[in-house]
Amino acid sequence: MTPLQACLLLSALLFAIGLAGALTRRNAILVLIGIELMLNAANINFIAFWHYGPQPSQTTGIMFAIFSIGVAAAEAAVGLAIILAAYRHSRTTDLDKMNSLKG
Amino acid sequence: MTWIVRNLWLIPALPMLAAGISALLPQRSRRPAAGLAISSMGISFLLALCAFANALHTPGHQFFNFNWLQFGDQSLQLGWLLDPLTAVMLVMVTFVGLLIFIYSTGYMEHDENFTRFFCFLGLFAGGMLGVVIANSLLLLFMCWEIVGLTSYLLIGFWYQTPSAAAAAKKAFITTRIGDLGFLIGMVWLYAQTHTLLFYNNGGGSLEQMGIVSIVGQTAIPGISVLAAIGILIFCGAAGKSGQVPLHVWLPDAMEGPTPVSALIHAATMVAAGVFLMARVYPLINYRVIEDYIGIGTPPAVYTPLQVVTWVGAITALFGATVAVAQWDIKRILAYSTVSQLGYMMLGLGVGGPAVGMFHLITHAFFKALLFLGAGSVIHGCSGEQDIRRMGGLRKYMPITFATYGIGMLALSGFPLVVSGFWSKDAILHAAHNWSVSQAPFYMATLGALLTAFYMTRQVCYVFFGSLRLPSHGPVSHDEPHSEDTRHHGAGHPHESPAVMTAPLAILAFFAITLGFLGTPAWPWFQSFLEGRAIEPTTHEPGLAAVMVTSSIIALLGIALGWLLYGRRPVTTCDAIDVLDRAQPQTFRFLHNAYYIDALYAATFIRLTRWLAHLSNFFDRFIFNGVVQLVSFGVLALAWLDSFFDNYIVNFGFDTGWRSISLSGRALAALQNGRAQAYLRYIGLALVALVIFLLWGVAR
Amino acid sequence: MTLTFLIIAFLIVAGTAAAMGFRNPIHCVLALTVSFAGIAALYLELGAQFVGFTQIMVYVGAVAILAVFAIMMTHRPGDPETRIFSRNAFVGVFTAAAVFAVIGWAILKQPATSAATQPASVSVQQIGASLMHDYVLPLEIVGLLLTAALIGAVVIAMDRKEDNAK
Amino acid sequence: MIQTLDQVFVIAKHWLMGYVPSPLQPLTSAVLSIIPILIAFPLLFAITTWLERKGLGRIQNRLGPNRAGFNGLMQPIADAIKSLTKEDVVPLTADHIVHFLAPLLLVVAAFLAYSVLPVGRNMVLANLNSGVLFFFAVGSVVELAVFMAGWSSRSKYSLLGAMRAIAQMISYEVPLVLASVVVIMQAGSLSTVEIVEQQAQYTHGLPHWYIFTPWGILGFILFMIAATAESNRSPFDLPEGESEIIAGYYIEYSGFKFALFFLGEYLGMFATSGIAITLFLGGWSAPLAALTVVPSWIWFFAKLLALIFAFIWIRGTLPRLRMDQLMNFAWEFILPMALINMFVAGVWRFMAPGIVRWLVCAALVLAPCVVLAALLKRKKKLQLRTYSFAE
Repeated sequence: MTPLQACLLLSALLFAIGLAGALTRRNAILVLIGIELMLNAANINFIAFWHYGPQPSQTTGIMFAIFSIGVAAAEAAVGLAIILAAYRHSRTTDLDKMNSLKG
Repeated sequence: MTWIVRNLWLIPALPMLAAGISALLPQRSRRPAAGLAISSMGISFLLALCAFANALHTPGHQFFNFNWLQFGDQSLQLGWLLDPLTAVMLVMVTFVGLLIFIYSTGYMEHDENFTRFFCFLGLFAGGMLGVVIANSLLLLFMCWEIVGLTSYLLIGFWYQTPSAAAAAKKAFITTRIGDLGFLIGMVWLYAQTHTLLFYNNGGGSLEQMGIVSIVGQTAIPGISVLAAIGILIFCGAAGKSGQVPLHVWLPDAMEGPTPVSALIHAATMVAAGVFLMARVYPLINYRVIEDYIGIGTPPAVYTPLQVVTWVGAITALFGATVAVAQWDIKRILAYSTVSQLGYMMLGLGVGGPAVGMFHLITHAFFKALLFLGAGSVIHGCSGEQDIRRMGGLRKYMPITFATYGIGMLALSGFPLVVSGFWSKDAILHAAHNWSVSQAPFYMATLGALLTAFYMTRQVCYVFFGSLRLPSHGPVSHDEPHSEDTRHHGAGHPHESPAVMTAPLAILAFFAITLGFLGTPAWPWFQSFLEGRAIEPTTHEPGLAAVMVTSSIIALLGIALGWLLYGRRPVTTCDAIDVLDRAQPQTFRFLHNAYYIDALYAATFIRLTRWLAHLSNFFDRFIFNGVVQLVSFGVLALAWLDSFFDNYIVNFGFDTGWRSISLSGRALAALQNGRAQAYLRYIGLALVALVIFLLWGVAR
Repeated sequence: MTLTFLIIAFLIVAGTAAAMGFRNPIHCVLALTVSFAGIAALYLELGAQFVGFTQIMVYVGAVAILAVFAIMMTHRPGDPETRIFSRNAFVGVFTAAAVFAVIGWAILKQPATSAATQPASVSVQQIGASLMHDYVLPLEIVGLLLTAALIGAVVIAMDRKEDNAK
Repeated sequence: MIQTLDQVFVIAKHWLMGYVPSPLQPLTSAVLSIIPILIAFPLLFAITTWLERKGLGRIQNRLGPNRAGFNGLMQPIADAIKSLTKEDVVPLTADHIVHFLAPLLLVVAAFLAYSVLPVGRNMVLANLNSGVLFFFAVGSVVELAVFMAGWSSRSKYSLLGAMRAIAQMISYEVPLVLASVVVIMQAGSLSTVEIVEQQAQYTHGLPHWYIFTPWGILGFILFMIAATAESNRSPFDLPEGESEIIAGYYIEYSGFKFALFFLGEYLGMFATSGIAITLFLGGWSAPLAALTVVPSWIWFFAKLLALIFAFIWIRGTLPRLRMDQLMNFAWEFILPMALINMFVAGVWRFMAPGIVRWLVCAALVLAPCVVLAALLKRKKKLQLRTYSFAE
């Protein structure tokens, strides 16, 4: 197994764990954190592909990672703000209790 | 290009700016408004002097053009121009305007719309100066319209009186008729030459390229395109400067305040028409065209000049005759203005722009002087305008009398002293030498005689004889601001304040001296305007004869007037006029200005009314009927349609909706409202997708 | 496949698992920071210094703190942390497992590509240069996005008077 | 001779390295560079505590510590012994692990920060080419430690203190970074070593320190203000305001952990001062070309002590701010000024050198400074603060 594959596997595992958390936790904030983890997994992929890729002298991978970190930061800020607003609306962050999104 | 040329636009811009500001001022802030207008006008005057100096030492056309609109490959250019013509007009307009502004602060001081008045005045001055400096027919036309608008506003300044409002409308519509011709001519010119600039380094419409591109084509047999355009533009000029048959608005325009009459309807605006013709002179003058294209010109080319000449001559005579039989002091002056404008057109036609412009300038001064004098008289007589009710005023208002007398002499062309003599003499001389016909000369001479006569008559009526002013007399109905002015002693007249008499004095000074700029012995003005040295024409044959004739004519007229009116002064208000006693019908005829208004009322206006009725009938019964019919049909269809809807379509739809909502409820069960459940679905879908893709890859 | 890599991988996975598994949300976040730090270390080991430090700064310095704040604002001492996992969570776990299986299979199925010819090294100057030249537009867009996110977050989380009223 | 004196530590290290076998060399070199830091700065910490107490005593017109040793010089040692021998009390309901980890994390982070500080010519532990970034990254870890400390010991005071501290640190971290960005713009590098190298040149006697430029001065001032707030020192010492919440987030700590917090605080202060020196005051370079004979590391520590003295003086002089004043100051004055300063630095970069450039930039710096100060001074009425989530 080459180092690249190792990195990819690691990121896949990270992604899976994050996904599992996002799918199973009841606390909305932790769900958000799971999503953050998934984003980080993607970042690991970028860096790994950049490092083991054909021309590491180019900065493409780095750029991808930096931008996605920035976007992730924005996403976290807005997400948490939304969660706070939702909490103020219905005094809970329990996703099972927040089920008004119903047809 | 010197500074002044580049910034010539400042001259009109300043008064306009002042107008704009004072439009925003509250109604009660009179002093700032007047101060703004006067100061801006003063600055413009100084600038105009700079421009004049510049034009003095650099003759020829200096212009500044810029792109205004860019459509497709061709662009519409505007610009301004500085040449002797512009320079002279600039100085004249700004100077007379300045004086009249100062004068009106005194004249209007009791009016509650003081601020509005000065706002309009400033706007007018701006527009007029714009007309003067324009280097593009389009720009000229815009300013031209601004001027027309302001004249409308100012004539109807006392819009409370219906007569004033009517007069304003009349003026606006009449000039509009002329402007229509102007507009058509302009468009045609643009279509032909693809430029509206006058001068553009040979590319302008008045220069070789423009002219050459037009000349030779004929619009309708006998008249070339050039001539047609010239005549059309002349329509605009005629409308503005009250040439027959579009003169009807000018006498009625006297409804406006007297300074307005002086400024707009004597000195500047009405002169705009003459100025326009002088500006586009190359278009209508065959000599210029000969210069441009060496061929002998077809006679059709200079039809416009002939038209101008004849119309001018007719107008001159007409105005003079009508003025003889008027009672209203301002109407007399108005008709004399009409006839003088006729003189200018005549001079322009027969003797080129220099002659016409010279008379224009001198006339501007002494006519403004006369109007302001009349205004001062009216002011002093607390709003009285009927000369039969005045008389013997020379005792009460000496300054006014003196200045007015000078103006009267100037207008009636008193030999050798006053400016009017020289300018009119130049016109007569040119008319005398005219190759086409002698008739204009004789008409002009007769006109001159009448001019002298009616001026004398007026002066005799107003200033001599005994005071016939009724104590707090029946104030003439058409002076609404008399309510304001009455309070200072109706009954016994009084001299006007210095702020009104000072401009009179200044104008009087110029009314005398200005003439010496253009004597045949020293034709400085002509040479300056033509841009080439003109040798003194004293030794020319016929000159002396003409000069003698005109002086004799003038003296004769004055003598006649004195004989009829001065010798046995009029004593009572209702004394019948001498001429009236002699020739009642003629007098009536003349008094009503040949019944031209009645004629128009009987023909054009009635026709228009009738057309309006006809179209109204059409609209009401025929078109409306059709519309009603259609609407009924539509209603019927709609009813049918609704029936169909309710009983056939809806049924089918209802069943459809029921089934759909059922299925929707079934699906809604899947949607339990928990975000994570949805996330799970997404995840499963992702898995399925990836498996599918990889399978595709694997195989 | 060095020792450091193994250590870091273990750190990351353990941290992540703990972050998703702990009962007390605060502990979750602390564990999360551990895994973030591990990821940063991984970046350093892969020669992406800049990204590594950015990772620490953004995630440990900002996101984690933010999450902690959010938790403390929404955490009520009253409610006991019973059933941290939502009902029918096994579906989620299964989904995650399936995703991992599929992706892992895909990774391992690929033929082993050759590693980098030369060791990767990108100086900060290069990064700055390419940020300012090739990637200036994305940079601007991200800046805009962050501004919008900032304002949006403030607006959403701001307490309104009517909320105070009740 | 001067060279050897300047490089004495480096030489010593290489001499020692000679004795270790090659496979172990990287590790030993690391250790050998770390150990001096681990010795030097705690020592400095000890001296500083004594200095501070004496200085404050002088300012508040009383004798400071004067019992232990000559003029209380032994006071730090006495304190150390006391805190080591005290009982380590942990609240019953506290979260033990976090409660234990917090001070360690704090101190470790503080020490990590030193690894990019060039304390002398060729005397830096790790010459990272994004050193400044590393410094701030590590600094942001401190907040986490503070939070852990505040949260883990279940106490209102400590929690409030932690909240305050974190809010304050986050608000002031932004201007801290922005204020240092100007230097990075000018130097075109994130590596601390290179920044110092660029400042260590002289034109007729005077060094190229960045503080000698308008934006440099402003940047330095802003940086120091932000640094004071970062290290929770008076007048920004709300998190541990003795009169309000006794010791802030580490109120529940005692004994050696308390000492560790103290150590961490001071180390953080030294670190920020050190980075300030590196960025603005030309690191280890001598203030005059003539003075380069003096070893570089002496210069560094001299500057460090000077800054520390400034800190002490400020603490003795200024009263404590109110919370809203603090926040307003951060968001309404320091942050805009930092941004403007960046702009000015750009202008400086692209204008031709000369007195004109200097004057223009000075004007550009001063005008907004005055305006913002005026804006900040206007009275805003205090209303009852409503904390939306404190129910």
